Amino acid sequence: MDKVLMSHGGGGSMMQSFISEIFIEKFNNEYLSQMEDAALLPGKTVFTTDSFVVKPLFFPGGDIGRLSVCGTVNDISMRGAKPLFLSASFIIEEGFPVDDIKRIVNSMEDTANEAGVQIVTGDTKVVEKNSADGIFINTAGIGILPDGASVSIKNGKPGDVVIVSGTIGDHGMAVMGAREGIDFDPPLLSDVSPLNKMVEKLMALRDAVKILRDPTRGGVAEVLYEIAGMSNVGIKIYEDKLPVKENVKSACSMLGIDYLHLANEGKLVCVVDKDFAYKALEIMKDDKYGKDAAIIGEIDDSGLVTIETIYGTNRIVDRPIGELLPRIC
Amino acid sequence: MDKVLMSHGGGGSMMQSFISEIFIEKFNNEYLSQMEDAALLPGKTVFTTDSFVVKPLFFPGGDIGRLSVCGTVNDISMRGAKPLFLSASFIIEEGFPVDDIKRIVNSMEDTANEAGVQIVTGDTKVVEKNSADGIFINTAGIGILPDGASVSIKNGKPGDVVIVSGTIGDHGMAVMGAREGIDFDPPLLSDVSPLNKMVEKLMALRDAVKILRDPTRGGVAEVLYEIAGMSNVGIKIYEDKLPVKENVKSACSMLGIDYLHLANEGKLVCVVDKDFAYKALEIMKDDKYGKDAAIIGEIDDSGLVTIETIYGTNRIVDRPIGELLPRIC
Amino acid sequence: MQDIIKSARKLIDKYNSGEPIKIMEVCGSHTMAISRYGLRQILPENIKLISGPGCPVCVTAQNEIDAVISLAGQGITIATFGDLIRVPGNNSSLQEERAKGKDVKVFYSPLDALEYAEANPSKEVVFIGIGFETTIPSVALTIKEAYTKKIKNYSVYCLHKTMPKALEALVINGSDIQGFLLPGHVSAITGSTIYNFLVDKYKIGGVVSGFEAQDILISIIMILKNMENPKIEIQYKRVVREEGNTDAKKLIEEVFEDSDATWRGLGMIEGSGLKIRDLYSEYDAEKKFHIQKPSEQIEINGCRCGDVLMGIISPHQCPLFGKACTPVNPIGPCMVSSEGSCAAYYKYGE
Amino acid sequence: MQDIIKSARKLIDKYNSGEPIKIMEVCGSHTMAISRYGLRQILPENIKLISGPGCPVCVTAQNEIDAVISLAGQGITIATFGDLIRVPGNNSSLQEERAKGKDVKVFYSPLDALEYAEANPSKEVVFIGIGFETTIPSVALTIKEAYTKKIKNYSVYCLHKTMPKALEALVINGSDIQGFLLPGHVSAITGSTIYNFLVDKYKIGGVVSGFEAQDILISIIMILKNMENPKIEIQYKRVVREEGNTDAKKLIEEVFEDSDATWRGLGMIEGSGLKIRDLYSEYDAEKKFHIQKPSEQIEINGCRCGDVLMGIISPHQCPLFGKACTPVNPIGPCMVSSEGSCAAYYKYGE
Amino acid sequence: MCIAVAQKVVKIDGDVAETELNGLKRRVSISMVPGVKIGDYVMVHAGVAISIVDKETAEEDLKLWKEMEEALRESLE
Amino acid sequence: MCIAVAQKVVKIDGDVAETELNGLKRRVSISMVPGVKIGDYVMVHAGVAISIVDKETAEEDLKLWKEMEEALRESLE
Ligand code: SF4
Ligand code: SF4
Ligand SMILES: [Mg+2]
Ligand SMILES: [Mg+2]
Ligand SMILES: [Mg+2]
Ligand SMILES: [Mg+2]
Ligand SMILES: [Mg+2]
Ligand SMILES: [Mg+2]
Ligand SMILES: [Mg+2]
Ligand SMILES: [Mg+2]
Ligand SMILES: [Mg+2]
Ligand SMILES: [Mg+2]
Repeated sequence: MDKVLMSHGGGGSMMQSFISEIFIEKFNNEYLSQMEDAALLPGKTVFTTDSFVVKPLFFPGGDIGRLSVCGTVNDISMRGAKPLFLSASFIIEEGFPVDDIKRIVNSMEDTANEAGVQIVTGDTKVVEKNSADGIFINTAGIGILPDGASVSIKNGKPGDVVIVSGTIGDHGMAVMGAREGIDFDPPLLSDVSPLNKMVEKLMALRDAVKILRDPTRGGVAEVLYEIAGMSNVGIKIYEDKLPVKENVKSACSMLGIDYLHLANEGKLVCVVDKDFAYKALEIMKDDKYGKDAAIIGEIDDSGLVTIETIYGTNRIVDRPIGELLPRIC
Repeated sequence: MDKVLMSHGGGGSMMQSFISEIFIEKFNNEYLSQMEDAALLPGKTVFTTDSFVVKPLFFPGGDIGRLSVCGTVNDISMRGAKPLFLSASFIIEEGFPVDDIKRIVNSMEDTANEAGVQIVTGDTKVVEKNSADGIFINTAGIGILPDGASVSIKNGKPGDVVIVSGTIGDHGMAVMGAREGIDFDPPLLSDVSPLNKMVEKLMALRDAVKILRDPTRGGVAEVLYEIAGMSNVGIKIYEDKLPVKENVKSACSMLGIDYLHLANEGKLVCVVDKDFAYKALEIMKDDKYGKDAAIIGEIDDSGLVTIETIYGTNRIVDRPIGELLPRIC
Repeated sequence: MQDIIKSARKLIDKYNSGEPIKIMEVCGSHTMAISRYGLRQILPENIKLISGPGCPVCVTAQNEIDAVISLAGQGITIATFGDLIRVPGNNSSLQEERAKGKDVKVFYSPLDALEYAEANPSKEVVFIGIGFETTIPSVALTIKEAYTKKIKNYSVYCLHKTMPKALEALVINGSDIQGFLLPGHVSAITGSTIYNFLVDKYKIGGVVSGFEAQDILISIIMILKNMENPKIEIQYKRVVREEGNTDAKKLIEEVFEDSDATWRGLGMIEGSGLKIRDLYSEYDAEKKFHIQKPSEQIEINGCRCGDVLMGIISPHQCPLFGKACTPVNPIGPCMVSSEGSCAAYYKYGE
Repeated sequence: MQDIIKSARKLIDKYNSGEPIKIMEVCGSHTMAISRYGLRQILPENIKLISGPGCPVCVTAQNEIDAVISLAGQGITIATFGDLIRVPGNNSSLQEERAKGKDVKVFYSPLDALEYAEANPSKEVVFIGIGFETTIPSVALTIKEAYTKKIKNYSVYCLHKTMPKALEALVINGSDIQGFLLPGHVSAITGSTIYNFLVDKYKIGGVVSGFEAQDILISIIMILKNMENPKIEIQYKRVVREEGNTDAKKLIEEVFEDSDATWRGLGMIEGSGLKIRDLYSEYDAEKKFHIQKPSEQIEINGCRCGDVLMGIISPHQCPLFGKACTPVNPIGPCMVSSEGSCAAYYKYGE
Repeated sequence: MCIAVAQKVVKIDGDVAETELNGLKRRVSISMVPGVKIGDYVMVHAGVAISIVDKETAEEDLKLWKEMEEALRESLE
Repeated sequence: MCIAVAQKVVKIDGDVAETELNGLKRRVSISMVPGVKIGDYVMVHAGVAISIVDKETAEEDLKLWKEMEEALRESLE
């Protein structure tokens, strides 16, 4: 591999090894090798970054502005921390409509207000026509870890319960649908939402909340693999317990795509101590963005990520490799 | 203006008003409206971000990797703060050579080591061929303000002394030279360097160090205008005191460019209490990156940014507008 | 849901002779479904499901893949189903060509590719026609439409293959299959009578099956029931008629004619492929761009896709399976395509 | 450094009659230099330096700018000096066209533009030829080279203007200039004898000056010295010969012939422009692309560039100066070009 | 091979139909299923309807599956 | 108008010269200054040498400026 492929950014196993080999090994430090959504620094400060390159920029249910705020708010939240401050850095293609920037900035501000965070520092670059695709946004974020919190991808133990906070694949399919010209009626909306309020409530359960992860690129499947790998456990989930919208399911069968591979931008996967599973579920269901939360499985010691099908059979969950493409066979 | 122009990102007055109108007004909060290189947050935390889109990626004296670390290290330093942790987020064009990424990452790590900071969190996106220009890097950074520091662009008072930490325009001309196919022999090298160690020593002077600013896009001229504007003062500089390399001067006359408009990536402009001016100068000159430091002028109450020419006449300093272009007339 | 499975198992047990029985699922989507639903777990030990040559990506010969890749190097826009993107040629793949800046575009439907060509008259668009009878009519449709609308910058590189002759080659080549799970969507076009030769000449029966777990299990039961007295039956009656889709068949007949084709694993099989008729020759990319297949090579060194496709070995038996060859670094197409047998076995842990 | 200035002032005082004296610096680079060096501060009150029509961007008529902009809309690659990029046409500018996706490329030398055309044979490259005699030979060179090398995708939109006739028009139109600071680099090509008519017909002297502060001050002293007895002299002897650069003049003569030209402010002046000779007509973008100048409009409403260029008003006297019209939002080209008088006065606070 | 999904025809416009399933809408070529009517289900492959789903058989299939389930449940009681 | 800067010719290769000033190197067309020699200074505009700088006159200019400075200094003493 001498050239970067789309698959290296697709959120699957190719991306994981690319990142490990190229970045983690070289930058090699105790914080980065946490392999978490956000780094936990001295003084309980939590720090994360993400660049947003979504296409189209305006998609059903959201836009790159809302996405760029939620992405970072959520990555901080996935450490159990409370996000406080965001940076915003724009790379804009020459000729990009100023009105679109205003719409995006409005959306960022609205979302930041909703999440209760502030955008406190920024940067703007303009690149030549055809040197970027409209606009790219980077946000970085700072948050603070509450007392008693101990959330880490390495915390999973056999017996722990796996919960997902709502329907799977809405964002990924909304965006792919927009790109492939698929109409949904009623429209299928991206779930893009800030999850920090939900997490704040969850953190009342303190260290019973063991792992939080937002299943963005690579979807729920990739998150499960990362948990199994980093916690050195297995995971078993149940097909009939997975909350998935019927239209997302239909679109997936049409395009030959596994909904467990679809990105989510307003969902989290949570691993909790089994004694607190129903309490956690209740907290999620009480939240605006957690109505469809469901217990989907449990940690085991198999070392594998398996699914019990609706037929009662068991199989391995397919791990995403790279780029999601519509298929005909 | 309904479309974004190159000039909106050129670091001059068009960019300033673009940023104020589009971003600052909308996000409107006490931190962002500080209009500093970095935001000062509660708990003496300092936070900043920058995206790097330099072309060519590898230029005489540096590369986008070193630049991306220095840019953020320096922005934090320009608050008088000590940079500690950086994020790194990559937007990579499909097909980009993996070896080039490795070179860039090596350079980032070397520079981070030199500056004594750690890259603790990251992100990687791959975009389709022709949707980006090779690679874009965002870094955000966190630092901590030392006790007694009180550095702000609003601090300038008539009588204060203006110092620049070395020769002006090296980075801008090294990059432009590479783009326009101008050879320098010996090569003209970008000055791209981390200035945090120099600033750390300067901060021994505590609040005698009033303003620090790195003259990147828009050059020294733009920084002087920003200081004059934000501190509500005037500035007078002296042409014969400006440290500028002869080859940079020659290249500027050839291309019809004002060296005060050229970007620097390893220089700072410092405003100090006049009683500490020589002490500050001495500290800078003792530093590896400050050998050519020079007092270039002083704050006055004219409200103007003026220069006394080598002929003893006075004129206004030309404020950069936007894109720097070679001219023939 | 689980009840019907148990009930199916009861019926299977009822008709199970206990003798070792090999049933081949011809169709890649069946391979996928069987793995995804974990249906092998339900079957008694003596009944083995063998994967057949029904993954269109997998059976495409290596020299054809290389020809597609070299076409991408000629300033032509390659329009393709997503399935082909990662398939390794000898030195490259379409995804690597795209990364080098070659124009490779993924379409869900050949109709979209034609539309794209129409909207971009300055580009020369070649659609890579892979697939069996299910896909062939939709490609035929684009050729007819391009002809009618006089669209000059669209053509098809026809790598299509057809099912009956391949099945016959398989049987002749001495596979010991005792029953076929016949492809549902191919048969929606072809109808089921094309399989009659299996019974008439070779005394092997088969059932045209749907793709739900129930469909497949019932089809297996039907095969077992008729083991003594082999027949061609349709389980997937809601979609497949005995006579197939006569309109679609007419369309295929109009645009294409039979030709020989080389299958990965099975080699050259007379009359098992299609070529574009002379009337439409300006839409035949092979003629338009004088495509020479780069070599006679059919397989990549070490890869045993061919044997897998013929049901001679199961994916596990390939020495590279799961070691040098994984979905991330596939060596053969059977590991790339989602419905390739090796991929299905690897992904779903079978 | 400052000593030489004081010494120059002493000499100026020595030759200063005390009467009001108007000296026009014809050349934009002189305007720039005078502002950058703050030389007006050195002159006694009665001596006024007036800026003339020597900024090539500024004198380009509005309809020519619009023609360039509309050319950008036709899929043509516009190759231009950086100077033109921000000049406002009636509705757009090259920088805005570029933002819309039009192909506008900045070159430091016309030779680079020709090289670009040669390297990109699929693009149609039009170089926008602006400038006076200094620039004209370098553009002529590209046309000859394109001709020799048979480069077919390069042409020049010739908006070049020449100096002598414009100066004469200025004098005829009743400006009260008493001496000219004559352009140094134009004269390096043309030589100084072309200015003799100023003395012979109009009794106005002039000095061909260099661009250092010293050059300009000494040139002013020379003008003052000869006020009674006007002459054409060369101060910038190290670069300018009386006969100019005969090779360059020959080249210009070979590629171009005289034509009428419309100057912003000065209007149509017979014989003050150039057109490409018939031998090279395939390199004449005006013919190649049938460029129609969109209108007869010479100036933008409200902008008084014309009067500024003729020395009738100083930039301050334009009601828009510094208010509606600034370098960030320029209304006329005199505010865009770095050496436009309005820009020089604004930037350097004069 | 050959992923195909059932979709309900909700609008017909010449050779193109609008289909719907679970709120999923598509424009689909129906030139290969000329007899199709609004309300019919069609199997769609790569943007082309390749077969009209026979409603009665489909219901029979469902019934058969149901029966099998019930048979099992009874046998277990 | 017409920015031009002096450059020293360090290499000649047909119609193209390499010039140098303060370490700044350029490739410049010399087809308009046919008599140019290595070591000459040329005025360069837009990549083309338009004139050979006359060394003697240049030195005279410098001398004149020097003299003016000195004259002033003396007159002030
Ligand atoms: S496992 Fe890989 S190498 Fe082996 S047959 Fe399958 S595709 Fe070929
Ligand atoms: S100030 Fe502006 S509007 Fe007035 S003459 Fe100058 S360029 Fe024209
Ligand atoms: Mg995350
Ligand atoms: Mg992140
Ligand atoms: Mg994230
Ligand atoms: Mg910045
Ligand atoms: Mg674009
Ligand atoms: Mg800064
Ligand atoms: Mg910054
Ligand atoms: Mg910065
Ligand atoms: Mg990320
Ligand atoms: Mg590119």
